[in-house]
Amino acid sequence: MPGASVISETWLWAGWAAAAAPFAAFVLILFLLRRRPGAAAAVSLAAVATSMVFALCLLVCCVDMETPLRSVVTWMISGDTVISAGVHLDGLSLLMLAVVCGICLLVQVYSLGYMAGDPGFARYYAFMSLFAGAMIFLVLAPGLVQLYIFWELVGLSSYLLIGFWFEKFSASRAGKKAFVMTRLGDVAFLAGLLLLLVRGGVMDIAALSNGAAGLSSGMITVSAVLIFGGVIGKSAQFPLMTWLPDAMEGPTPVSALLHSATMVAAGVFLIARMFPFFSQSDAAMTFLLAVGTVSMLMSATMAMVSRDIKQVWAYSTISQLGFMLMALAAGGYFAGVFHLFTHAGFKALLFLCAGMLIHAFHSNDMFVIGQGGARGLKIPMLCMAVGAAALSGIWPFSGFASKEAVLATLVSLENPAWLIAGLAGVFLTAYYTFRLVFIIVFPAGRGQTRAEDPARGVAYAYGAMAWPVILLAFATLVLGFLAAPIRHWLAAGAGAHEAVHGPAWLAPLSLGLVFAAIAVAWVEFGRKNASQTGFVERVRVVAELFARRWYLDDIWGWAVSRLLDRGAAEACRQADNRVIDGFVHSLAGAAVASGRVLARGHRVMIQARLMIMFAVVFGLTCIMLIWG
Amino acid sequence: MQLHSAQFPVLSLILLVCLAGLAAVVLLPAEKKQAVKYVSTVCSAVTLGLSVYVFVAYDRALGGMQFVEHLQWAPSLGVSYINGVDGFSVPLLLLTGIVFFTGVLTMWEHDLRVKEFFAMFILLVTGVFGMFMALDLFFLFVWYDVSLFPMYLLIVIWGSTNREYGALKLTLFLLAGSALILPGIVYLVAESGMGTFSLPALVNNADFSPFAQKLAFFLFYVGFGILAGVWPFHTWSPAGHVAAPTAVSMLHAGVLMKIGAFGILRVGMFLCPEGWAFWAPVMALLATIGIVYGALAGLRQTDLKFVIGYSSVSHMGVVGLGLAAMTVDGVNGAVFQMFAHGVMTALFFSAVGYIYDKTHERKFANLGGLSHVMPVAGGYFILAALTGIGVPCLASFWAELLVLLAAFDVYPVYGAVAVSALAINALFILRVVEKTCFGPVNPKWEHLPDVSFGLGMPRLVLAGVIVIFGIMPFLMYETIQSASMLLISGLP
Amino acid sequence: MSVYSIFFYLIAALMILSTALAVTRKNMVHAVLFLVISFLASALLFFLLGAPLLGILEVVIYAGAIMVLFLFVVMMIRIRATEGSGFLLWHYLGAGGLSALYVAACLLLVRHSGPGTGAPMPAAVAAPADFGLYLFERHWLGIEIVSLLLLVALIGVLHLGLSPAGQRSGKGGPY
Amino acid sequence: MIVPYTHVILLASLLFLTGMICTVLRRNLIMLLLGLEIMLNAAAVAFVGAGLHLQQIEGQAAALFILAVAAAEVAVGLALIVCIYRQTGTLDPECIESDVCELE
Repeated sequence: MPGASVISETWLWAGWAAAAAPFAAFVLILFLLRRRPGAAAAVSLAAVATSMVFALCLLVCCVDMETPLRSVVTWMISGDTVISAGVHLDGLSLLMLAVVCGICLLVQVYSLGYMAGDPGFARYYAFMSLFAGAMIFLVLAPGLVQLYIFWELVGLSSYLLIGFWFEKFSASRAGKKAFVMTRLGDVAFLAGLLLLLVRGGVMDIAALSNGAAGLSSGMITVSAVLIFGGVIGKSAQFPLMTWLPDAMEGPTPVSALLHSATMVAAGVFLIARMFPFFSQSDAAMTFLLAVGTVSMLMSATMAMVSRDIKQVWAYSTISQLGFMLMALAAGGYFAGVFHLFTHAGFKALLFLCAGMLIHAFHSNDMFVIGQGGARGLKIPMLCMAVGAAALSGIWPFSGFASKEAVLATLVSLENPAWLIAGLAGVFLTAYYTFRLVFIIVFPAGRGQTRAEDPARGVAYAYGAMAWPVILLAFATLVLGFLAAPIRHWLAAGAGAHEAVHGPAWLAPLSLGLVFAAIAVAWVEFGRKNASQTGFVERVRVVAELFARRWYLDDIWGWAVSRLLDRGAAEACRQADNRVIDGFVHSLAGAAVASGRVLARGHRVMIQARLMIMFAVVFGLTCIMLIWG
Repeated sequence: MQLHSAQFPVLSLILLVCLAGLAAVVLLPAEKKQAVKYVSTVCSAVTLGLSVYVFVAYDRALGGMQFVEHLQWAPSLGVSYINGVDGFSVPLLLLTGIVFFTGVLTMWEHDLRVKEFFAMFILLVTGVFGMFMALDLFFLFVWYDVSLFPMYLLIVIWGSTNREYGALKLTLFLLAGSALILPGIVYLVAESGMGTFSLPALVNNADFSPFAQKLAFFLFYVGFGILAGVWPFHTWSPAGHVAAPTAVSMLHAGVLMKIGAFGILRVGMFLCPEGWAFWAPVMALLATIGIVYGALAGLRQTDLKFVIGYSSVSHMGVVGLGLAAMTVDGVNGAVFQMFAHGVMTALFFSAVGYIYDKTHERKFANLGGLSHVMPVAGGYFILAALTGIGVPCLASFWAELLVLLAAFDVYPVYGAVAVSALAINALFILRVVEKTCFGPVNPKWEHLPDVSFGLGMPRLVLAGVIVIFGIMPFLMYETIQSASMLLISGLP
Repeated sequence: MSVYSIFFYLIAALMILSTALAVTRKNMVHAVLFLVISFLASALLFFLLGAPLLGILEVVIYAGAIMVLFLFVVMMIRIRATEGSGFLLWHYLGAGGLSALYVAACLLLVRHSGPGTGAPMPAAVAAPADFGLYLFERHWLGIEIVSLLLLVALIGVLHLGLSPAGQRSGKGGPY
Repeated sequence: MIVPYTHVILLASLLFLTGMICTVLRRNLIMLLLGLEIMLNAAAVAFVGAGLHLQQIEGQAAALFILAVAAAEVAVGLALIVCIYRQTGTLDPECIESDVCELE
């Protein structure tokens, strides 16, 4: 069918173009528009908008696509190793592409307001474009190596974005921490990838998924677990989770971008992308389930005691990512991916709302924001309420639908412990979400602050920030009802035969837990004369444990500074200075010393030397005469 | 080893241009500093152009030795003047051309004994060019030594921190290396019984016993390995890098260390394949230790140049690991890493050199916020750092990928250890970036100028090369492949 | 045994005796004088062995010029008769060993000597005129070189003698 | 008919030995030089004897050169000795290595 092939080729070009546009914008801004912020922003927005348009076109036109489209070019050949680049268009990648482009576009529009007047405005948009391009290529990758490459580039651009305000020590340090900790995971990823390449010789994800590589099951488990290492790093799971809350040092739109749909979601996306491959190993999936569960619960507890509004959302991001991983590991392909999409929407919404509040009140502390009169800002407050409801999983917001799907997959597992953990997660999520909402909406000293003008300092480009937020809130309302078409769409990708709706008791149970949690939060924070201390904070030890992130940072700090810095590294340095150089120096010293000894031999009286000379001559004569 | 004669002796032309530049610089009066600089720039630009021509004109499909020139020189000794390049030396010629050109431009503001400096510099480069193209063991050794001895003067006269120590250590180490190489060459030539130093003749016709190969390869490995920074013979390199002036550091870390690896490849592996196979596990072990060790030792350094010096040790370990794998991937990756690391280190040192010229401070604890003061210079520094970390789409990523791939194939344990060193690498290089470029601005440096367009040029060239070959690695791999396939398929 | 051989042994005995005496004298003037006797004896030996020109030159140069030069220097610097403290024991032992080695080498040489060395040698005389002609025919270059050497020695000695000793010890010197 | 060649050589070697012992065992520069002269003379004797033995006039030529060289050598050597004596005030060869002497 020649017509069809022409059409599909056109779509492939669209895919390439969608990915390339932001890269072009990056280069253009970096070299030509560094000193023209306005033009830089325009170029960057235009590029992302182009990608968005292409993504939507692809989404609309490929809706009835039977088989994935792909276009592959050879990037490099070395011996038998062929590394290729390309675009791979199927249900998952197209949906993800649309979500990524959408979030990128909205965040960039929002940044017009948020970042206005920043000296590094053009640089900001350059990095944003780089990020968008890398993320798009990652999403479209047909092969594991390409995925890894753009995975790393995403990490790089997140490093640059988190450390965007590099004059602040904390910001540059947070960027470094993010990069190094994700790198730690990536090392495992790379090892797994190389193992696959060496043993299987195939890098194509489709080929890996249908078992064309002919790997043994043990090898699959080992490489899957290694690749999970990359996921753990990128998606900030236990034990590499602590970089994510620190990454809040970046500008808020960056947080919104990184921690909703793009960077951290890349880990989940990888699992989804290679879902059939990973499904071949039960052990690896169980490992993933455990990791997801532990991270989900741990970070939820951390969120319960934080005073920093962005930190709360950061912890909740980890927690929700853990939730997605649980779903995927439990076999719920659709549940995990769907939660990824809904989460992308409402988490971006929450971050952007938080950004508006921070922008208005110049503080990250939710108590300060609440007392500053945040309830006066109608748009962010309403939208944040929508986002919070979605995060908690209240009908009819999008979070409800996806969370129910996740719980439904957990029900299907034999071991009920996972379901219980999931329900506990639901409870905690609702609790810390509404704790934050109540603190901001019903601040403790309500009476005094009323007098202040709530819209103080709001003479910023409000519109640029408000419209993306409103759009996202709308998406959050709608997305929950799109479960069925998305499911149909994704069905082509993998054997999605999991339950979307659990048993009848599941939805009431989870909703009941949510409302119970909200009630607890209300009692502690919302009602008049509430003490505004949570039940956790009453137990000092536990509060301390949660506030210090279960001492994970301390453990990592100890490992780096003691084991690595002062242990291994110092040992190497000392070995260099003492052992190797010491050996060399002693060699040199020995040469000098032996020279001295010989020189002393030459300093004896001439007559002794004369004697030696004679002796040598006559000795030689004798020798020659005897053996000559 | 197939030889394809040159229509036009372009290789000798490169040497001649260098020598002409050297003569011109020597003949100019010492006061005319600008003239000396212009002459050196023209000389380096022409050599760069010629090496680019060689890179482009090299016939990848044909492979083998091309542009071969053959002249009898001393028939009674079996010495002849043979030049030729294959897929291994073409990238390195290009690298030398690039680093030569950018090095000369980097020293544009240099003002102390300009004439002598550039004369020595050009002499050094001549030796390097000659070494990369020589196909006669005698000439190869002579060029090798020609490229070593100006180093001592360059460091002692124009160096900085602890220069006498650094220069002496470097020279003694490298001469110790020569002292092993020469017996190795003579032994092999004597063993062949052919009475010729010609590498193609020896490779094609000589039949060395396994013992001779093992012995000779060991000599070559240690002798050239000292120059290549193989652990534990690497300690000269950080000390030397630190002491040397910027352009010399660039050339030194960028090109000279490659000479060592290239020597192992060209002499050791071509002549003694069985020795290579015998010693490969040892090479892999030492290389892996070097990779991890360099990164770890770099973690504790406080001097910018020391950090780069140790990262060089780590990166040259990657080269060693690739060569030890004895596969097409490994050799490809190793040669590409030589190229990529050369350009990367040159950029690194030139960025550091700029920072040092302006601040006279190399302890990075005292720097800070330089990205704010000099965003472009800081940008080059960061780009070099990212290349050093092995960020994809920058040249050295591809090299590391292939080397690690080969290592996983042949030595899985070493491969795993080497991979984990990537994380340490990231940690220590980013730490330096953070301390140098980020953080609050030190008020002392607030008014420093950013890098000007002229001085930025060499850095731009280097950065461009890194990015071009990072995005289009096939440009380089096709060339390297044409040689490595032949080498590996010729193995017993 | 012919008259010549009696002469030879007498002369040889004289030479060895006077040389040994010369070597062992504490007083250097005596040593030099004994050596003069030894050289005169060797001049006789040269006559005996058929080299009259050499014998005369020996008398003129060795016993005459050189020994007088020695005597001159000895008298000039008027050195104390006592020498410095003797050598350590190992030095004497070394000298003994050296002598033993030397003797061994000589004995080996004698053993390896060619045929006819044990037989008495025929007497022959090289007339001074023939000898001179021979020299200037075959060794004219050597003669010139030696004369040049003597000239150089002369200049060197002049230079050494002219330089004031006190200033030469310092750095540089007057020149 | 005179003595056998061996006897001449024996004489020369004894002379040489005496001279050698003199150079090695006397702590006096002048005596050292004397010892050298004795050895040179021994060589000359050996040459003349060999010339007679082989019926070659060449041996006498060599002896002549020895004489000339000895003369030059003695002249320079004695001048040096005088210089040394002026500087150090001693003729002990050990003291010429100045630091050795200062140790005492």
